Amino acid sequence: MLTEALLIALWAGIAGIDLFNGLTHIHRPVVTGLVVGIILGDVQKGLVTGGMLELVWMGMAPLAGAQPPNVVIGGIIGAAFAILTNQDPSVAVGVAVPFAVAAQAGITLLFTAFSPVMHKADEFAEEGNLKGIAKINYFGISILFVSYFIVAFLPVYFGADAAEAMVGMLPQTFIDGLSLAGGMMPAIGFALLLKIMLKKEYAGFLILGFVLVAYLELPILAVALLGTSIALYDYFINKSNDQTPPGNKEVITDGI
Amino acid sequence: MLTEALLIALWAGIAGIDLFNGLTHIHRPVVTGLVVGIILGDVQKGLVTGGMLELVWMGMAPLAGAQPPNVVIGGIIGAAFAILTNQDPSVAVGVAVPFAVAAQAGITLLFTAFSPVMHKADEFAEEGNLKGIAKINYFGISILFVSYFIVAFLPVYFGADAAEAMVGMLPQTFIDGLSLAGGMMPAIGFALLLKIMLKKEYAGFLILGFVLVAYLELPILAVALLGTSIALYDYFINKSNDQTPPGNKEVITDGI
Amino acid sequence: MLTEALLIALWAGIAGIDLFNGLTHIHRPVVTGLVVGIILGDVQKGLVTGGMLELVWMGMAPLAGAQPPNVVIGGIIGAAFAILTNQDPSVAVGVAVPFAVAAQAGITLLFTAFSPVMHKADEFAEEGNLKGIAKINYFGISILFVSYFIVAFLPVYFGADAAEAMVGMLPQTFIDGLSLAGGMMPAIGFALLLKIMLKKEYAGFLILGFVLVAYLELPILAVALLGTSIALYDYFINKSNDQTPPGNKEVITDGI
Amino acid sequence: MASNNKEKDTKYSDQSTDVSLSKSDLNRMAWRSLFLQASFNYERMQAAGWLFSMAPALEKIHKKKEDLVKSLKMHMEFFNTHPFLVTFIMGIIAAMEEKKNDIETIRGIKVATMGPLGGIGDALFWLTLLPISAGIGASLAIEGSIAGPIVFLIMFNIVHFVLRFGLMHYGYKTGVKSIAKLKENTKKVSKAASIVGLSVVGALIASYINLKTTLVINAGEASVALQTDVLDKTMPKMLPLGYALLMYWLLKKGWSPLKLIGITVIIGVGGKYLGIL
Amino acid sequence: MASNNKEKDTKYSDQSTDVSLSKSDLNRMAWRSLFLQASFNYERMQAAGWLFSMAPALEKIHKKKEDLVKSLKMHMEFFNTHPFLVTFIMGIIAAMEEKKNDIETIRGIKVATMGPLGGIGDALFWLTLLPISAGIGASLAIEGSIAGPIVFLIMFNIVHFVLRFGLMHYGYKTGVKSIAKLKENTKKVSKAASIVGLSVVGALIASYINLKTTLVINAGEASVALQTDVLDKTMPKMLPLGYALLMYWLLKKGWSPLKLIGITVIIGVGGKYLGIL
Amino acid sequence: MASNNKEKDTKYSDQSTDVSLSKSDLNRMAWRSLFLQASFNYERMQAAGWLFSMAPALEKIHKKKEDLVKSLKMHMEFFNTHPFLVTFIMGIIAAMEEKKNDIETIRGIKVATMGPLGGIGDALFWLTLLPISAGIGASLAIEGSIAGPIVFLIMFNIVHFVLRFGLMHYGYKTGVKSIAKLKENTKKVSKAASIVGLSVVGALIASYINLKTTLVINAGEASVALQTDVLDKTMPKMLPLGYALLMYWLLKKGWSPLKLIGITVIIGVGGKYLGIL
Ligand SMILES: OC[C@H]1O[C@H](O)[C@@H](O)[C@@H](O)[C@@H]1O
Ligand SMILES: OC[C@H]1O[C@H](O)[C@@H](O)[C@@H](O)[C@@H]1O
Ligand SMILES: OC[C@H]1O[C@H](O)[C@@H](O)[C@@H](O)[C@@H]1O
Repeated sequence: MLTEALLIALWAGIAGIDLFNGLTHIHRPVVTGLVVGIILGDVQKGLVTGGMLELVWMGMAPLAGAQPPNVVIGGIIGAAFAILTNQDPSVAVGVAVPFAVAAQAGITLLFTAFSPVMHKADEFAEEGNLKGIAKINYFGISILFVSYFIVAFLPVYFGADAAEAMVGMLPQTFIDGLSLAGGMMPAIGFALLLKIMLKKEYAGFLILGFVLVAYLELPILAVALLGTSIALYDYFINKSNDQTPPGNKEVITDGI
Repeated sequence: MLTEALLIALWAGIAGIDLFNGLTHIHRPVVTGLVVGIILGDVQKGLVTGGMLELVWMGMAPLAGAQPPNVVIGGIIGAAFAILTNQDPSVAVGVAVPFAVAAQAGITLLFTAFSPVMHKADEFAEEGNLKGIAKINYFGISILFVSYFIVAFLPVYFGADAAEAMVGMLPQTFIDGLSLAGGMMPAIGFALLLKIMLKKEYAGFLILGFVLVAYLELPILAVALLGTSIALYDYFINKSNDQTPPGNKEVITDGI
Repeated sequence: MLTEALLIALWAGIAGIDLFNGLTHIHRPVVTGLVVGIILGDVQKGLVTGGMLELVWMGMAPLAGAQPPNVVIGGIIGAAFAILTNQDPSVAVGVAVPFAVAAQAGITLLFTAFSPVMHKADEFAEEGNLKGIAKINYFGISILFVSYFIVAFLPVYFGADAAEAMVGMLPQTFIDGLSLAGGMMPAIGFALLLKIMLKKEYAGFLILGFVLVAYLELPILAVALLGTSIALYDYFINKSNDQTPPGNKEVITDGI
Repeated sequence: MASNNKEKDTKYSDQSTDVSLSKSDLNRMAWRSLFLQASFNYERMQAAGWLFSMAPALEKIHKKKEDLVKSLKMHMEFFNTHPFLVTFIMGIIAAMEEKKNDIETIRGIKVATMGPLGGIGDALFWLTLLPISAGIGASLAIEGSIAGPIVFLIMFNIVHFVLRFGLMHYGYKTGVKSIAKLKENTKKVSKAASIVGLSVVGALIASYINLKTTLVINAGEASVALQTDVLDKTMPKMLPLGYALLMYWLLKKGWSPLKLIGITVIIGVGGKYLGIL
Repeated sequence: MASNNKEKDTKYSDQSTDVSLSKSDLNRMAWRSLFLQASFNYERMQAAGWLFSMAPALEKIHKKKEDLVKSLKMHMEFFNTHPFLVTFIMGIIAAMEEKKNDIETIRGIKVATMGPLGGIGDALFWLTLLPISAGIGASLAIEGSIAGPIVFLIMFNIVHFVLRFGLMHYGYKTGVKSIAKLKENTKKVSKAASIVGLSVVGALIASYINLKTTLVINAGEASVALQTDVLDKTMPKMLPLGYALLMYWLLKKGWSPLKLIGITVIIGVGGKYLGIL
Repeated sequence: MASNNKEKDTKYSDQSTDVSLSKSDLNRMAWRSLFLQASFNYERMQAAGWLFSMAPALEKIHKKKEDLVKSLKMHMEFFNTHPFLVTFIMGIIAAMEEKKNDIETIRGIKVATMGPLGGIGDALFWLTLLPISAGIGASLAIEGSIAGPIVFLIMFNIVHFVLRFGLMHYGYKTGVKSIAKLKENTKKVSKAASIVGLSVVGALIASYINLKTTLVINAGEASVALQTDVLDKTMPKMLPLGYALLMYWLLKKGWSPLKLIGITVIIGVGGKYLGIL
């Protein structure tokens, strides 16, 4: 069992990287089913279970950092469980989902934990050290690999029941809270952007964009189009004005 | 009965003032029920009826001068009737509502009748006479008191049946018409504002605000936010321009 | 039968003109029913059938060149068929509609075929030849007359069955395709307008109008109001600026 | 020249800014604000009550009679907002008066803030605080407990009075802090205030004038409801806009607001009798 | 220099404004407006009929051949509005021609008004007046009464002709009154007209071009409808916009409108056969 | 003076534009873009991966260390877009760097494009391409055919890689073509970019921050849900806006992003435990 568990964990590591990098989508259940089937020696069952898990995850999309139940762990545990316990593929889904949810919470923690590393990246930038930046990215990938490796290894090696008991120890509210925090996180990124970009002169446009989405539920693209239409107006129509006395321009930049 | 009727009328006068002034909300049925109960000697019944009438009126909000059935008269007549005729509190509601609707129509008339007094207020303003302004407000409150006093006194003293007959003489269409007129009245206030504020230069923004609400059903706050965003643009970004030749500014004010 | 068929065809020609010109609405089924009834000697039946066909066509409106099943041909064939075959008026509808749909496809072809004539009109304009322009319009009307004349004559003279067989030869997909092309045609007109009006300076407003309708589904009137509000802002508020140094104006027109 | 006259009209002649309102001045104003709607009416709504509440400040600030009169006249103009949040506006406006801002700017800020605060206040108090506190009170009362009305009054009024007084002071501080800057640039600020103010008036017209026609034309099988089939499809709220513009036009032609109020009553009642409104 | 040439192009060389259109001129134009759609076609829609209706005015106003030609060319450009309300635009434009406004300004006003009046007219006449009058007529006719068609025609045409003639005169008067001012400031007015005009064109593109794909990709259990699942979620009306811009680009590349019409027919019929449109 | 310093900060000191990126440079960047999310985190999202992908270009373009550092610092700022379409932005930005555009302008374009491309990409790939190809693959796999995963991977990745590489070259070409013009007029362009950029940030705040309160106040018979009954009626998305502004304010007060991330985790978990979020 150790060999199989190690092979499956290896695949989980690779697939876990592919979920965020490469994105060749070898990480999808439909592929993972085949791979796990080969490893565990039941290609047919692997294919069928992978196909069914694929349908379950279809449409759970990773939009703007929001995380659906982890598709990599879900696919791997589901397929492995179906083959090892010789259960009906549809039962596999029930086992796969709690692991996938827990893994998703883990990813939130990972994305949180990786934030401090950015300050190292800032230092490298300050030094013009591009190698350093590269290393940070390689490091990120290694972390991803190791995390997925471990998370996939344990339940396969120790059996789903034992693993499930472990997962069960994490309170659901805690997991939900992490996922909620994940949904709030983009606020920090936007605040960083604002710190750089926001000047009194342009604050009106921040309001504009907000109102258009909050009240009128426009998609971002429509807001960008409207912003462009104002920018064009400002660029071309007010053109003559700003070109006049060069002294005045300073006033704009110095701002009030 | 006279004493009780007078006491209840007194309370109605006070509560009637509180409905528009003070707004401590002693005028709500849940309080009125207790007070009427004390006056008529059945605190329990008063409390229960008041509580039930409170639930009936909950959510009928006085927004922008629009008048729901009058909560003061409704609460008082309802509670008094329940105790005096020893009826089930839920029956009290049926009696209270027609009086409350009629009282609401009366309020519309009162708000109409009080408009001419504003011209006296203009005169006081012209003279810098702040005492005069104060007197007008005290006068307004007195009128409120007297009106509520009478409207509450009659049905309690003469009995609900007799009073209802009187109310019944007012045609429903007339009452509805008054309430409809009440809904149209804000037009006059807005027209007065426009007379002062509207200049050709800004007419576009009047249109803007109208279109945003009429077609897109935005709340006022959203319109104010969008207006602010335009004002900020205008203030900061067009800034340099308007500061240039002082001669030009006159053009703006003299306007075409 | 020839006389009757000719008279009916004559009426169809007149009504066909009225559908687009004059618009006195003598072309509606309620009038056509009477006329066909007189021609075929059964005024009662004509009136009743016309009335019923009127109700069928009510609400199929000719908006922006989009064509509902042709009301002229529908009304005439329906009324004539009801009287000639002595069928119940409601059966007439079933016969009338396929002819009306085919006629509508024919109208799309006619509007397509008439486009080249506009280049003759351009030549006349270039020569200042207003008589020429008039002739083109008379020619257009004649074409309308002749087309309707023929399309109405055939089924009445040869009988609905024979005519229907002819119509049946046109594949439905082809007719649908023509109607679809009709819906796309306004793009060409708008492109011609853009060729004349679009300058980089104003492209933002094209985007604005598009976004307001595409995403917010505003009616054209609301867009025009918003456009007006911007134009007023631009006209009055930016006024002083553009009046300043005359040299700058050239910059605007020469554009980037 | 017209513009010069106008400029004079909108500026206080005494531009000294040495008066400062004290805490107790602000508290007096907050108490008086309880009477905001004492003389509520359809022509000016809360104007006279607003002026009554502002009186302590205005009296102290404008020592020249001429300026006081200018100020009183402006504050007697149409005003309407939420009766609790009003003190926030009062605080700001008091600070602006103190700093002798241009009258047009003051009016602009009044109009620009009254609409949104009205809407917010209605949501917060009439639709939130009231149902919550009255709900608790009523459920106790229905069980016959005298705690019902008492709990209700305490809950409601703690929020009420903390806000009423707190916002007065907060508004004044905000005003003092941000008004000094505004004054430097009077023209531009009053332009900005006009932009927001008139947008808000346009929005108020579409939000708060209730006028719909119930006219339905029945024609044989067809029936056309003027409001839903025609107006709502081309220009919803056309009647409120039309009526506001009619009032505006009549005002400009010299009709008195009183006459307009009378006409409105007649139209309302008449329209109901004719069944078209 | 380019700008100078352009300026010449858009200005009438004879700037005299002594011609005044008489009532009977306007009436002749109103009669002719009955032929607005005589030569309706997909390239210019009502342009030739519009020019035919304007002819009496243009002939009288432009005595210089050069100016007449300039004017006729502009009036042969794409035009489409409601066939009843059109006379209002005619009146205004006639007044503008009379006052020798800049050609660009005239075009801007034409485009800015034709869209909204089209929409309003469709709502008022096709969706209101017609169902009402025809409803009454039909209900009488169904009972066998000859009054049906007669009542219908009288009702409908009283409104029709009163508006058609009335709006012509009203539009002209409005034009004369408000146009004198506009002319002083040609550049600014034509800029304003362009702003409204192009906003309206953008709106027309999204409103009046009907193009949707019916393409549905079925993939095992999944099925993705291109229009509703993708386009409508990112950019509704993307196909109409794309098609209009394609036509614009081809026009600029020198393709003739005729060719574009032919292509449109082919795409429409082809798309139906392939089942993708 | 402040403005002079600032100007220096946002301009590259070496303004030479003689470097041109080769096809193979662009291809290297496209390969590297596969690692866009290698160090994904909540503080900067894809920033470090973005910088890693841009490195070949930046290294070649900025020969002065001082300029390279300026550039790297800017490219380490917050960034997030769709991981396939990102190469289009990369191409454009590479061209802008090559032409030594102002840093503020480059940032403006980055921010203005990342939001819309994020939304479009999510719709095209996660909601369209993936379900189609995976749907086909899954239906084959369920029948036990090994063709399932193979067909899926081929279908998906042909589109994926053609776009990833194609858009890199297309973006670069577009950038080179249209950037020369932009540079002449730096101030105006960076103003235009700020307008679009900040509108997009406002939109992102309302779109992508998920924060709702589940607080429901039950008061006897009445029950008020804070989110749906109050916030959604006055200002939907008020919590996301408030939270973003709070973060902004704390950043300005000198708090580190890390601290903010920690606080966010605490609020999220705490809010869940208290049942108010
Ligand atoms: O929404 C844009 C983008 O945001 C994040 O980077 C991830 O969630 C991606 O999957 C997504 O495409
Ligand atoms: O809408 C603002 C305000 O308008 C009027 O003054 C009254 O109806 C108040 O109850 C309301 O709060
Ligand atoms: O929509 C405006 C107008 O467009 C075309 O000219 C025809 O369809 C008319 O019936 C319609 O009124």
